[in-house]
Amino acid sequence: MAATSAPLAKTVLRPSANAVGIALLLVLAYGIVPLVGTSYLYEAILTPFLALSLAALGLNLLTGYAGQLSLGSSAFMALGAYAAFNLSLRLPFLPLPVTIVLAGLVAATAGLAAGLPALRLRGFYLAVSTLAVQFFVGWVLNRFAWISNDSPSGVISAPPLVIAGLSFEDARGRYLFSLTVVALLTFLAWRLVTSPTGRSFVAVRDNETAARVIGVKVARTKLLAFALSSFVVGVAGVLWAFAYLRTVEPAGFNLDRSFQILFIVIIGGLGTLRGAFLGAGLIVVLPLLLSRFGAAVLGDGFDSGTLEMCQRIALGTLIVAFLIREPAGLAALLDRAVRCLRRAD
Amino acid sequence: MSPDLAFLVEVLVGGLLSGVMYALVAIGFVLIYKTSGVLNFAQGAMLLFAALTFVSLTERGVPFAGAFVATLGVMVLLGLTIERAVLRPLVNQPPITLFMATLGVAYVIEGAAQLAWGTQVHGLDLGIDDTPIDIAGVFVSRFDLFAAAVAGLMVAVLSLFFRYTRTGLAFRAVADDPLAALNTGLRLPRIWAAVWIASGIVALVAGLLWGARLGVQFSLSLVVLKALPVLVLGGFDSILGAIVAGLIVGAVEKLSEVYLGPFIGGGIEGWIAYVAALGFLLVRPSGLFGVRSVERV
Amino acid sequence: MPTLKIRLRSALVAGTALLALTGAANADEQHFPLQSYRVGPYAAGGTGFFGGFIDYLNLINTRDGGVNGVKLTWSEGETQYEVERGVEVYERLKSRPGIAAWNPLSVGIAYAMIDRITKDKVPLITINHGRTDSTDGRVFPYVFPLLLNPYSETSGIVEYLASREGGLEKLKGKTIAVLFHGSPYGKETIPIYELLAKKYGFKVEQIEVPHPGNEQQSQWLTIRRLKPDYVVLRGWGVMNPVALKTAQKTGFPANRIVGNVWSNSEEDVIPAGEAAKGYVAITTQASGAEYPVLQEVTKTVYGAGTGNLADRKRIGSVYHNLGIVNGILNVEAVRAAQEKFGKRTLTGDEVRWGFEHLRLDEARVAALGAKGLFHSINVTCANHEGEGRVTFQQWDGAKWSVVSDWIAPDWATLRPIIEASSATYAKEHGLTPRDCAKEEAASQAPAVGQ
Amino acid sequence: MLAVEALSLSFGGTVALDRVDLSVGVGEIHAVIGPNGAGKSSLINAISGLYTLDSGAIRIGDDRFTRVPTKRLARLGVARTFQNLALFKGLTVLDTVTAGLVDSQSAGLAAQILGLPTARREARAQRERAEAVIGFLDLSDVRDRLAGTLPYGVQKRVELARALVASPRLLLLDEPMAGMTATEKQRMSGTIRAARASGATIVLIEHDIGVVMSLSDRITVLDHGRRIASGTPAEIQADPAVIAAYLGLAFDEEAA
Repeated sequence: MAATSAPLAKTVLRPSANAVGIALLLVLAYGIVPLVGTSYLYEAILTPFLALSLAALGLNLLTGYAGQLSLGSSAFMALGAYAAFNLSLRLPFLPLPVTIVLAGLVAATAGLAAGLPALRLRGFYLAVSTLAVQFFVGWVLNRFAWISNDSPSGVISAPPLVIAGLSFEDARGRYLFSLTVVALLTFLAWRLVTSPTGRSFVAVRDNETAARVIGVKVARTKLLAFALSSFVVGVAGVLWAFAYLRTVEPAGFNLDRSFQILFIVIIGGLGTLRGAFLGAGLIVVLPLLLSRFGAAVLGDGFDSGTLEMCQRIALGTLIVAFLIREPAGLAALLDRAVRCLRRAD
Repeated sequence: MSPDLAFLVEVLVGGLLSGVMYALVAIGFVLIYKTSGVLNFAQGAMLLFAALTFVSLTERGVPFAGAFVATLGVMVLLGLTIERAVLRPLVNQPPITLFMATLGVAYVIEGAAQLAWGTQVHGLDLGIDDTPIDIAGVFVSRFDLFAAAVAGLMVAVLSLFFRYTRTGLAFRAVADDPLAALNTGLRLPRIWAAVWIASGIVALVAGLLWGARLGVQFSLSLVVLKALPVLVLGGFDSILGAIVAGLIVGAVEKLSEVYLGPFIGGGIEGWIAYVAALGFLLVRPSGLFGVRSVERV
Repeated sequence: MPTLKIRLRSALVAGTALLALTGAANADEQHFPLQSYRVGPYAAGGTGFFGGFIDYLNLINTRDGGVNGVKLTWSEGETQYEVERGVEVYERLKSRPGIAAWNPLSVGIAYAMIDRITKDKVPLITINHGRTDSTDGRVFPYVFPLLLNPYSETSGIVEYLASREGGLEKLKGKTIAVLFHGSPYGKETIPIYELLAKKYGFKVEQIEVPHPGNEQQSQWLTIRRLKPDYVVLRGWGVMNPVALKTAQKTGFPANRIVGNVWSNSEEDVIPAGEAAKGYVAITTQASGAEYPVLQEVTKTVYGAGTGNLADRKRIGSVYHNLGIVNGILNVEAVRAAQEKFGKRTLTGDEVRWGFEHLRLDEARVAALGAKGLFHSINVTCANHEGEGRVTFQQWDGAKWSVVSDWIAPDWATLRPIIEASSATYAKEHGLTPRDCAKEEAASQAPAVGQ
Repeated sequence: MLAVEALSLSFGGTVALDRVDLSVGVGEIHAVIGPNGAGKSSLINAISGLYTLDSGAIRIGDDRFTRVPTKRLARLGVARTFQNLALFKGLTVLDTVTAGLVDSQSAGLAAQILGLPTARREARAQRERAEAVIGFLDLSDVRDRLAGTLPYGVQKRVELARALVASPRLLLLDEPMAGMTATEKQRMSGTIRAARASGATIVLIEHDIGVVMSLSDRITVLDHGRRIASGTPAEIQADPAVIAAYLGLAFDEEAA
């Protein structure tokens, strides 16, 4: 797609400052949160936040970096989740990390197939073809009962999270488990986007013709973006199913979920890694804040239905506002804020 | 006719008539895409909004004609607002950005529609008796025939409009070459506004017909998903393409569900139209009526 | 703070705000956290059901001053019928004191909660829906698919069709088409229809409608070719009115279409207009506002302006009455548990005991003002469904009217399938089924320390 | 080095190029000139395989094509710039120029991500080469800026740097000096000569006749899709057909 979504937001921080920031975040996430967190914090906020961040990170590789719009991300989450479920069910001797990697590979393979139309189609046509993937995967999960182990209701429940005898079954454990997976994949994604391959992604996004002329293998690059993105999104699906909800039904991976992930990417910032986290934070926390706020301020007169409608409107408005005012999303806002602070020093 | 043949004809006719309904939604997309290059995902939400407004007004005792005119007014206002508040500031942005903005707009409209009119499910009776007509053993739906007639009328009005009115001609000029049109002194914003109004009206007509079929409720906005394969097949910029592709998609969908479904499992309608349209596109990248565009560098 | 809203609500309930606000802190309270959905595609069902539930709790508080003096309170969290929002609400509200039971009215949310409520030892009520094998209380001690599970529903529908034909043996040679929603929910009863078809000698054709179901031309043409005697609608949301409309279009009479429990509300037929006239659907609770309990709700609750439904016309609608019945069942379970454990705030586990001893015979149902609203229930340790009877209502274009007796599904045929399924679950999760006889004997002994 | 044989090209009935011949020897700076719409850019685009030919053939080095495979251009030693900038606006100048080396990239994806020694060595070498070209084109000051945010003239130089970094045998430049001041043009001419000195054959589209005359070894003149002349600067200056075409152009431009 010749269309470009947003320039790669440039890091304004010095690398050292960046490193310090990341180290602080990791200390907070690993050192402080587990000491003070409540079950509600882990189960209702942090774990879904991590899973959605990872899904958005995956989509961002494809849409933000390589410029290929996908409206079917949740299909790959579903594939990851169901693949992991089947692997753990049918090959119970596999250690959990192996299961997760294999599940990611299943999603990646499907992503590769879904990426094939990208070699001929662009823009909206491609976006619509990813919708086809969304519906097709939904149908397949529903069609073949063995995928959900012939469960009459089609709902599967996740196996216990145990690695080498170490159990991550309680709320904090599942948070730490998700955190580790997300941190690891984010690191790898960072290596990717700063590598020559990542450069090729952006080249294809910003000017496909010029990219082809200088020798970027455009077809290969697009397929690679689809596969890598789907891998990450697939693993996010595993987290969603195994660490967060612990039961999964195909309906949970519908078009709305795909849009939700896309919105996270747009709001957070296309083509930035931290955008995925900022966007997911907003999408997960905003509804909770709004509903608390609405209940506190307006009390009884403000029923939950009205509130949800307002939230829908607020979310839509945010999308439009970001696209108009700050296409680089929250990530750019954050950069600007940091810059202001530094200037104030 | 042998029973099997009669059945085949019936499936085919049913499919073609469903296709008209898809085309009706698709036309709204085409109008906007043709002039401003935006794939307006909010078309479904506009449809819901129109139908919900209309039905809520009639339920409050407003007569049909009054409700229709009032809703028309609301749709005009809505179209203008979207154009002014969302698309004007985003002019010259890549098409994908505009598309994503319309996703946001869809959310806003859906929320606003239900905030204003509630989440109740409504019935919508256009006063058309829908008992089937029996033609040589083949049942044909009166309502679908009516819908087809409305769709035909709308296409006729639109083409007359484009052919014979000043705005219509300007509209076509913009569709052919926005830059050139700008140079010859046409005022693009005015045309865009006109186009959004037109698509609001199309949304109203489609919303009423679909609303009568499904009931007026949240899932009405999902009909866009039926229109997308039509657009892929017919091209995003051709009204004729939308009609023809609608017919093809409707027929393919029904025929494959009835004749293919038993072999690979039922319920394939959700994706078969997409796959068929994309398959066609891979073979013929310019679509049904599209012209092969030349890449400018 | 969300509690403000609840406080305000209970204030209104008590009639005088000050009194309640000061009094609420000390009195015994039993709390019902509600994962309601008042927006989104299924809002109509949510507003009706949770409205009815809240109305009934309100009635008990206003009329009786609670259950034996124990006030009933509730708090709402909006889920939009989405699983993850349901989980969020669960995590947010689960630490409220004195939680009696959870009532999500959503299969997906219910599934996601099974592990959690079992760990937290609070009952999960899935009236008319939920996981079929949770009927087996030996494996699912905290889950209660009260009145009707999907299998019983299937059997109930077949029994009803038999009664229309003049007996089960008359089903032989008949053809029944089942139009099901293309989702795990829709597919769940496929094997049961196959089983009953074999047992009674009728032919069954099961046809899938892809989600959301806004296009059904091909399915109904297939039906037209099959010429079935009946069509069973196992629908969902917009699929129901579209089915009725398309049936009319293809010349299939509405009075030969029978809807299941998710296809039985006003919202399912009103959009279909004329096409729905004559359509019949199963229900566990009759609709209409003429039952004494509904009269009281109208008078006491709506009369005081504290009714939950925005539109009073919906009093007595299918979902509202389901909510009322759900309220009766929850309240009576609390009452039953109070008999044993004392008239105070009970723990979730104690309320569970109440549900397992929820026995409302026809006389008791009548005493509760619900004669004809629903039939009876008899929940035991092993049977968490409770032998709910079903009835069938016909839509006349404006309202539902009951057109059948109270029909008992063929539980004996279904029980082995349910037990096989729950045994698999127990094995997968390393559970040992409870020994109900032993527990019953133990619970006959006076409770210690009360 | 490059030979275009009887190349014809049309877009939906409009003839863009009509049996055009062009022959460029090794190490030559060959200018293609002509009025607007003469088909100069179309010729370059056809040579780089962006357009499908109606007829004719293109020879690059020893290979002869009826459609040049764009994705093999870099492998063939061909690099180009575009008339309307075709930069990667989301990459920094350094990344953009480094991207010009993508064709010779050998370390695989895993090696890149895991930072294996082969990948690290290669990345260092690429970076050094890119830095050298950036220095050569005087872009060091903007090295870490996003290419899309720079002034037009600088962007032109970035694009040239991206083309030069892979040391191409054949360099196609489509109006590299458009929008530049006289001083900038002077420097650009020097850069182009230096590129030739390092072994590149150059095809150049340029409007500034003065620059063309002083820079080129040979000139081909197009008008309305036909070649009307070809020869050394001196020959071209004396060619009556060229004079006629350019008089017409001057007249057009005054009218416009």
